[in-house]
Amino acid sequence: VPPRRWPLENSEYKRYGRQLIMPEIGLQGQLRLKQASVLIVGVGGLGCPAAAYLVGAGVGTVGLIDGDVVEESNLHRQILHSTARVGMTKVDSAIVALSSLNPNVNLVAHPARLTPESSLSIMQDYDLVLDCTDNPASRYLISDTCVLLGKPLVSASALRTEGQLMVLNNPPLPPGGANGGPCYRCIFPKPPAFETVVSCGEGGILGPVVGTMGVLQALETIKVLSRGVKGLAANGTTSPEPPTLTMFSAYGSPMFRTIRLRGRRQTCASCGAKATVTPEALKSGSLDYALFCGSVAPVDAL
Amino acid sequence: VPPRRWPLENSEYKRYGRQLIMPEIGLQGQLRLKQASVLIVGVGGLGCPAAAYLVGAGVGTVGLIDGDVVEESNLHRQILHSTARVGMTKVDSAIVALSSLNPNVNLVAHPARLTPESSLSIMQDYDLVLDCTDNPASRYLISDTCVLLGKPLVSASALRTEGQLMVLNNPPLPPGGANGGPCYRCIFPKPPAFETVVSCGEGGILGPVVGTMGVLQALETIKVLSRGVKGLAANGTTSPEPPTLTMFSAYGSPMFRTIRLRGRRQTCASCGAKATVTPEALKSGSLDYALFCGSVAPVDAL
Amino acid sequence: MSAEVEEASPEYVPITVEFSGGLEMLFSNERKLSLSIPRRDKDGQKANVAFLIDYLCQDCLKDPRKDLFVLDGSVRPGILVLINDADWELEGEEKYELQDNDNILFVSTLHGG
Amino acid sequence: MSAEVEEASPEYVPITVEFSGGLEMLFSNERKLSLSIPRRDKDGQKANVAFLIDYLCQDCLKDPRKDLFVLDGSVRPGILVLINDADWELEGEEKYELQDNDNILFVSTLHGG
Ligand SMILES: [Zn+2]
Ligand SMILES: [Zn+2]
Repeated sequence: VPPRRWPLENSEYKRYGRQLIMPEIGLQGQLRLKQASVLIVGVGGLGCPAAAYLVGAGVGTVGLIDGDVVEESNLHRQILHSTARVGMTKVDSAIVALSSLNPNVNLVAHPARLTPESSLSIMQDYDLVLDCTDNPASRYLISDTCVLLGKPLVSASALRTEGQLMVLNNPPLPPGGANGGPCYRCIFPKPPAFETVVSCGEGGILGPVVGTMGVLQALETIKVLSRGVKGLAANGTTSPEPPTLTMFSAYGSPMFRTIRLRGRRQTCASCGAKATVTPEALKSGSLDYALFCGSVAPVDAL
Repeated sequence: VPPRRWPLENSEYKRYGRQLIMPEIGLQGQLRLKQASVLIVGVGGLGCPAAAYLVGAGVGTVGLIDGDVVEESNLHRQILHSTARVGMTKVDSAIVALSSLNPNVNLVAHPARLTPESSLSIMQDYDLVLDCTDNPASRYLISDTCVLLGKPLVSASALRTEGQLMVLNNPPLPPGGANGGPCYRCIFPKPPAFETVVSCGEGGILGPVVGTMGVLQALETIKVLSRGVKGLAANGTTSPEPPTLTMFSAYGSPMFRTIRLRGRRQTCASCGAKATVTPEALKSGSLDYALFCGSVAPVDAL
Repeated sequence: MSAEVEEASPEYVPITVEFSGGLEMLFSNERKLSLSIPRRDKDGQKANVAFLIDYLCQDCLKDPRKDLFVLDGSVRPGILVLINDADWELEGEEKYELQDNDNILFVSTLHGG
Repeated sequence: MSAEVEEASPEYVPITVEFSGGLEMLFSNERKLSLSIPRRDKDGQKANVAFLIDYLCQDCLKDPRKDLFVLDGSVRPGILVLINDADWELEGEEKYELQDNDNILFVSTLHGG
């Protein structure tokens, strides 16, 4: 399909008018959003609000991947789901809500877990990926795949009363491209010990905490897309903003704190000049993410 | 109705388990949320996400007041509404979405504008108020009513790429109580000139910006309620946190900034020792909010 | 234009001035200015926030709508003035004397929702 | 316990240490400590972040699970160390020499969602 030559339809001017009239978006930005496709990995506490605002904003294609079904204990924070849809896959449940919010968005269902075998083929069709998952093995897998495919990654996490947000691999230069944005492995070269990883099920989670992080993921995604992610990757310019980690603490004072992060790590196994994370290694299963992260239940954790 | 003597039902332990197990909430906090009632004034870009997370968290009673109907131009950011419900009142549309998320919450519909004549009687039944409106006249009216009734006020606003958040009148001591939290008039004794007030319709608004502010309102509400707002008002202790303004700027670096605010202003017309904003003045209409704010279209603006 | 000196000098106070909430539009869309303000006004008094506001109006505010920033010699209602991230009313308002490396932020209140 | 001196002293560096992301649980649920660290270690070298980490383990970490904070003499994988709000890798990591009023933040990575 060739890119659209004409601006938006009348109903689109009406629906998106409030964001169109801002210089930060404009008609050009809105067209970029419409032509863009993003993949949301995990349709839980982060993925629900992120999806709602991206679909609301008129991102052309939104893919959703998750292998779980809706449970009652999800509903205090996973606001796209509903009591009547307990037991439905999270992907299908989210699509009910999202298509009723904005029927103009192309929603793509991937009701399955992301695995090292499937990640390259699933993620290659998207322009940008949101990491809305809940475990370290998935986080390394998604970051590695984003680096291999040259996609920016908007990553967030939350636990109890705290949250963290980073835009990674932005600009998404190939491995060895020193001016590319750092990847997840640049920031965390070694995974945490398995026994120190606390899930939301064990540790608890306050709904608006993970909700805030998910909405901020949608915001960062809109910022990257409306500036033109493809142009950024192609002309190799550096990101307009140096990499940061936004830390949120609901009971902290102040609640938000911004940390300057390092750039790419030359020795990074994923994005460094001598990267060992290759498409072949990924697909062959020789990179055992679960083992790397010290888990005993390999792909189940993803 | 006497307060419940017994803890939660089984299904409530399941639904709220992830927040119950955190020391910041606990069973005591969850019971306080269940016994609490909050009024959300404005079911737009702020009110939609705020309501979703408060209903998700199990606040016992959530009142919604708004005089508008859903328009297509709302949908990019007002995520409780839907394309099929364009033309329905915002209050009714929100109730469809909220009751499907959590049928255990008592939702109270006020499909009308808040006016100086109605604000005292509508707000008196609630424990806490969220200001999710979009104009200065409403903001002064809501704050004045909260001071008169002794209710904490969680106030947010957003425009274009920026947002602001304050918890006001917390603790909600009577006028003259110097240790009470400042009210909106303490911070802004004089309203802005009418010609400088820009609405989201004129200036534009990015969905996740107002969304973030609305989710943060839900968070601040849960923090106040789970600590026990009634106890706070009764024993006159000062707020655990000094008053702050959280400023958000989507394209700023850092995105968030926290400002220390002043305490109550002794000469405040609303919460000061010689307050001129009285229930009688409010009800009689002698306080013309629209005129005070320089508008020519008085109550219509509310 | 003002010189953009960073280090301390006997004659100038280096400060940062920021605008937010739409006020930046009056200042050529600059959100952050690094300024060096004379330490003393023409009467020999130490430069305070009132002096800074005058200075901004004369040297930085190119927009003809100056009355959207100041009115009757004072900052317009609806604009918060923050000195080092605190409401200026905690610091002495217009009489606060500028110190090296102070951050003065002018924020227009937002009302949308 | 360390003395909580605020002003500069010839013998101690006053610093702030913070914990976040769950690490505070190892430090008696204290999120923020005001510490005064000896300026020199026992070999006369200037106190650096490595020295601080040792100091924290010996003087502040009462929890028996010390290996959740340090492992093989170094901060455990999954913990970010931030010096004045910047990744310590931008500042020289463990060799960074502590300055008066530095803020050192230890953050545990979160994985939930
Ligand atoms: Zn890397
Ligand atoms: Zn007041």
